[in-house]
Amino acid sequence: MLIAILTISAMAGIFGLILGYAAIRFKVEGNPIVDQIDSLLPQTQCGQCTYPGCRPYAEAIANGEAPINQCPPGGQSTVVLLADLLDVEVLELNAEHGDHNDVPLVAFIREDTCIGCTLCIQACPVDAILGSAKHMHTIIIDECTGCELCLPPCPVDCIDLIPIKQTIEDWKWSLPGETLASLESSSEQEGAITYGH
Amino acid sequence: MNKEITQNGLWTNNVALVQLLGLCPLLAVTNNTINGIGLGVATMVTLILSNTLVSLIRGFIRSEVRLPVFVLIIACVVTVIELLMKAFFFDLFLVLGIFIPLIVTNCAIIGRAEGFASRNPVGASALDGFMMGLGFLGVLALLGAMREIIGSGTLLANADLMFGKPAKALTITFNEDYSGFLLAILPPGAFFGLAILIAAKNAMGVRAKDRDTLIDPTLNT
Amino acid sequence: MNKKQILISGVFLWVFAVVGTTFVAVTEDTTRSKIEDNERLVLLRNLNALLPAEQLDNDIVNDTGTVPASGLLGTQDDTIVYRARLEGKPIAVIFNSIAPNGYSGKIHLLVGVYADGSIAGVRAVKHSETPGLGDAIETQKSDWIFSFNSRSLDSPKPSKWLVKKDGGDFDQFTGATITPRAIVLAVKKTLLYYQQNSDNIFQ
Amino acid sequence: MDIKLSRFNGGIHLDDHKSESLTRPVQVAPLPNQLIMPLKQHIGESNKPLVNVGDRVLRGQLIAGSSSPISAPVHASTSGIVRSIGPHLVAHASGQSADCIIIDVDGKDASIKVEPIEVSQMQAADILDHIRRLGVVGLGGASFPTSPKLSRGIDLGIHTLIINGAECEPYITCDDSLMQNQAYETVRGIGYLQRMLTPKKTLIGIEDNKPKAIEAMKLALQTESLPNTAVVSIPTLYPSGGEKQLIQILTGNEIPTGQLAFDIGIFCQNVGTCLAITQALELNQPLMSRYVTVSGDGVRLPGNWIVRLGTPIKYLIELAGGYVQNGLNQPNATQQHLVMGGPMMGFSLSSDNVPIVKSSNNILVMQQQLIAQQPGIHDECVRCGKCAEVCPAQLLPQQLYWHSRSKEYEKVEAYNLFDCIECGCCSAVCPSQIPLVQYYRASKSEIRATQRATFKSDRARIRFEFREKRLLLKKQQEEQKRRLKREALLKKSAAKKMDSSVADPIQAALDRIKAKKSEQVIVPKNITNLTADQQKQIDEADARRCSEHEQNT
Amino acid sequence: MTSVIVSSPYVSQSKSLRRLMINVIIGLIPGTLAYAWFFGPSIMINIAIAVLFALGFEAVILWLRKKSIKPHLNDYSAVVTGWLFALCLPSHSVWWLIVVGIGFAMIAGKHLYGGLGFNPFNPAMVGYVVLLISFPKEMTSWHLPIPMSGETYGLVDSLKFVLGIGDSTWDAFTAATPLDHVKTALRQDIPISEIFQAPLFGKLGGIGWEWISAGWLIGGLWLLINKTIRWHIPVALLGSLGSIAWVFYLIDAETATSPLFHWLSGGAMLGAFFIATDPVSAATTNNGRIYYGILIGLLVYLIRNWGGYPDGVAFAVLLANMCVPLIDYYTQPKVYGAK
Repeated sequence: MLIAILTISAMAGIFGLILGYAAIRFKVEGNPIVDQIDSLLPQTQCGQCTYPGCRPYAEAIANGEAPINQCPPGGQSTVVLLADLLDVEVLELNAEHGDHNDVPLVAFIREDTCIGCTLCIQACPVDAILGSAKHMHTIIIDECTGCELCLPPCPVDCIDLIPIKQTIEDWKWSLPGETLASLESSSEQEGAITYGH
Repeated sequence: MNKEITQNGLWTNNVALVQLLGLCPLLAVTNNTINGIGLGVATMVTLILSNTLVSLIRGFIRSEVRLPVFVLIIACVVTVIELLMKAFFFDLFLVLGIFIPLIVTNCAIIGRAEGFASRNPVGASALDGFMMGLGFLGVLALLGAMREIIGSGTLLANADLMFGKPAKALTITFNEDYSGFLLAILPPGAFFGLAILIAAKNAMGVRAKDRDTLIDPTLNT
Repeated sequence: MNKKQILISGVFLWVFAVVGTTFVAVTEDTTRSKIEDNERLVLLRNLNALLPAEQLDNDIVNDTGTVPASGLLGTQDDTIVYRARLEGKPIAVIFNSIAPNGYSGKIHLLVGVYADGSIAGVRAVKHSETPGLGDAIETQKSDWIFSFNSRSLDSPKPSKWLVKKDGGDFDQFTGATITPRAIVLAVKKTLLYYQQNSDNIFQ
Repeated sequence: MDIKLSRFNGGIHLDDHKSESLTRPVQVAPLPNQLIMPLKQHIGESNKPLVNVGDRVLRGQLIAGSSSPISAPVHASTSGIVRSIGPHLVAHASGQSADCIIIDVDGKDASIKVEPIEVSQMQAADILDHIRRLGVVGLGGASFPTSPKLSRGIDLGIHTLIINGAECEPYITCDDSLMQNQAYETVRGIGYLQRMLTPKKTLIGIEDNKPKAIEAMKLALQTESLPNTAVVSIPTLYPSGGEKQLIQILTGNEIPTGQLAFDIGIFCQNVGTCLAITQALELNQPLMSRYVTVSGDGVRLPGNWIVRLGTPIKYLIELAGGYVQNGLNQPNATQQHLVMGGPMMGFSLSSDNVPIVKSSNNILVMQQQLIAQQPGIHDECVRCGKCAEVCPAQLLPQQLYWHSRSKEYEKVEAYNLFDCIECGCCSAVCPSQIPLVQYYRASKSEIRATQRATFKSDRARIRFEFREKRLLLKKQQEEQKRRLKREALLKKSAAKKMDSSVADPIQAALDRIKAKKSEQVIVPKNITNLTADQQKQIDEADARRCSEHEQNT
Repeated sequence: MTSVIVSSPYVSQSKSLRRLMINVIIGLIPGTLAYAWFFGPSIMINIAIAVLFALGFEAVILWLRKKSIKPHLNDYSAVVTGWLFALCLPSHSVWWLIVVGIGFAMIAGKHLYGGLGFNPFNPAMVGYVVLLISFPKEMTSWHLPIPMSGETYGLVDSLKFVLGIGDSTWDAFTAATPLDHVKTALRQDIPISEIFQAPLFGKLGGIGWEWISAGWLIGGLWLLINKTIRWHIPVALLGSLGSIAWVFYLIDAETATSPLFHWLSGGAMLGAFFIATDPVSAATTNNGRIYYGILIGLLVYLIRNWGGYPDGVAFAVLLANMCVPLIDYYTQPKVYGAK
């Protein structure tokens, strides 16, 4: 009995020392998970998650400070991907932070209303607005993420969010059986023939 | 808090049906009800004791030796239970055999120690251990009953092993001529049975959710 | 600083180990005799199934002898036999014998033989025969194993110690001949062994 | 020349339905009342309209173009008035619109003044430029601009020139009739290609179900006496007309994944393109018309027409006798199914109010019930593997389908989805009638969309991070400036204290005024400084955008 | 307006799934007739019950799964499953045995995985193995072939027997299958030459069994000719089973049976042409099919000789089914243009 106690406790002591050493020696610095989370976020930098940008939100998720369902631009699919990555339960998108738009949007400045105040330029997180004081501003459509951050500062309310025009080039085939509302109604065209179901 | 712990252990986060932990003994011993109850009780006692002890030392535990200490506690508890069982329920021990020592490696126990007891007060931890154990016990007993009824047409056979001679009367035989459905008693039956239980639980979950949304369409969590 | 940290970890774990092990050791110590009693009781129960307690008056569990390995008992190791006596006189002996050629490997048997060479009883204690077929050798599953009771090498004749299918006296059960065949053979061999060694066994 | 033919994997034998449209001789389609000219009829950069609404345009006049090297301009194919410029339905699988120039035809068919050119005097570079300006693109279906393709071929060096006259799809006979009708011009076009590419040998691959075309081409070849050139009759097996498959049949070579034919010294061109080259170089005539087959059991008089680009399909079908009016059950034309291209690789049209473009080889009019595949009404895949047996790309269509339908795009790519040529063999043999190709097309466009989205989000991230850095830097600089100023002030006040006893008080007063003045200069910074900052900011943005733009192009 | 966009191709050259299934059923006829000839008409009753309940279970589950019932019943896959399943059972099986087995086959083997096309295991084999494990006694009670017993139940008596309402003179007719007999005898160290003296054996395999196997072979060849199945799996399966049997036969003809015996006994032929070739659960690449067939052949030999059951086709097929994703993954053909 004494022998049993002595052996076990001696082993425990030794392993304790090894663990104590290992804990100091092999301490992991940094957090690569943040990068992985960040890469799943849509990078709209919209701040709807209440964090200033996507990366801060990624850090917050990694630290367990924020739930994964606060990113409306990413939508439910991003929540699923995050849940997958972090191996946590899939949550439903938190509606408090906004709704997900299926159609990608870009900002559009109504030219006749813009007074050239530059306030939207300061608000844009990705430098997608061009212009100078007292001159009309314009959006660089290719760079705009549709984050809506330029809407509130505009004093004359001249910015709209409009859906990106779908072109033939970025038209997508649908899976068999899925129906898509085509943007142009073909039946309106003269001489159209109908087919399909 | 207490209600939540109870609900978690028995249903929402059930060890066997949701966390899918401790499947090895679960699948192996549940070929009749009494075996299931026996192992379930042993696991439950272990869970309560280990959760309590872990919770007691949670204040001054060092993180690097945290897991070895938990394992040590669990191993000691299990060994003591095994010894006690050998001393007082020897016949049942003969049936449950190696699965009693195997409780040490039941992930559910270390999982609760790490996930709950190490960051909650003693009372809550003990309750969590009890409820988690009860949930596990419930599944074991249910699965054991299912397999016993289908496999050999009886219920609570060998009850005397656990409750002593008079308990023999507890055994219910449904059909004397039942030739038995071996698959249910053999290991594959355990998988089928567990799968059916999990499916049933999920189906009930889905249905409950549907009902919630029916009652209150604005409730969208 | 670092060294102190490491030392604390070691000591911490050590303390727990000491406390835990002591706890286990104490329990072990207090339950030891009770467990031994239990084990003895179970063995006695098994033996009594073959030899009713009223037929003997010795401590059969401890009145054991070791017999050397023999092909007749189906093993390559020495085995233990339990001896039953009444008022000092040898009554019966119980062999641990093995039927090596069961359908799914070895079948471990307890074979009780009265001093006169007739069988007191046979039990299969460990086997892995097909459930539903070969496992009819268990007493819970069928009465087949009782058909050996009070048989001896005279009844039937050694040439009839076969299953009916092979022209012998013993039933096989539906769908399986290999298992009963193996057991019949093993019991016969055990009887042969007893016949040859009956003098030494009670020494 | 002795040619050993190889065989490509898989392929299927189809009822070729070629005779229907070959019963009548090729006709030149009369001018329609209106032309619909899509601005973009090629693969590459978009064109911009070069005419305005109300302008009168002449046949051969350039009406849309782009400065990008990978582009092909569009020319008016007859004379008339530009009625409008804007979205109009075009022949595209999506059934969507694209920008078109719509011309009211005046019927005079007046041409621009055509300068005669002397092709024998031209350098290769001049020829390339000429072909480019005249809008020649590959007429086999892909519409890749011919000039950049040729130029790349010349740079890489070509040993084998392959002329594709296989025309393996059922119903289509436009290349067949082109070869029968204008074999000499076509062969001369091959001669111009040879002159530029200097291949060691030239093989004209034609499926053996077109004996007349083979004969005509052989005769023309003899007359024109091109060196090391042979017409090769290849066995009829769909899809032998696929570029990769034809190369494999004629040379035994496979084009390695991720490479193009000219990477292994082979240059492939459609017979129609050869004709277009001849017309461009000998007549100085831009690509304005092409051979088009109208066929199928839904049209009364199937046949081949030489059609001006921009002609609406509706008009062409009228030329072909109109839709078959099919008994009481189908009293009107709306029951017909229109397909642009062949039945294997074409796409359905939602309307017949779309124009013929450079890539339009065939208009297939089929009765509804002929279409085997209706969406959603198909059985489950039983993994019989018949699709894998016929796949010319040696893919595993059943696995691609499995992962496509569960939207596992990484797996789909791992099973080489992008090697699929969408030939349709797998769908055609599937016992469960699964529209496999549509699954692949959907997966491909989904993956491409994801790539675009990833590209965009990466750019957004970079821009955001750059901005953050810039703002931080600016803040630091301002702080620095403030600190320096504070220090300077402190120093000055200290110095003042020290100097006050010694220094000239007048000078001190002047200094004070000066300091005040300089402070005053700083005071109105609320507006002016901001503007300057803003200006700087904009300059920076401009610079960055310029550099990025350069990188991208 | 929403319009559904239909992708090319717009022509089809395919045989329908239903046609393929009908081909399989036609292929099963010669062997089934031989079976009925040697073991009595009872097998027809078994097949009828199995097919009927297969369709019934299929319809009920489709209904529960809210799927269209008619088109799925019309593809005849359930008929094939039921038929194959019935052929695996002892010829005079009690009705409830068939129902339990086919129920497992359709529910657990097929629809729990998502129905036709999604089942990783051959449903008929799942049903058969469940019975084999659960009811060893019933599943090893084979009847003597008619040439040996000289008599059998007629159709009506068979029906009574199957329904469990007739007199059950069960044991009088039952016997071990040749494979079982060989295995048992070999355990007793009886040499092969002596074993084959038993009345159970014909010229090449067991009496009757050799002809039934020939029937499967004929049906299988027919399937090969009309391209319902490809050659890879049957050839690889029979080849590997034959080769390994041949090696052991060469080593010692007194302890190992000939390749011919292995081919013509038990389920080898049926398995090679009808069961292992079930496209849903088999490997799908050509090379993969060869490995898959070889694997089954080897497993059959292993189980027949050293396993706990006399025949191993069902287990071998299920085990190989499990390896299919792996096999398919590692036997992808070289894609056009791959270096």
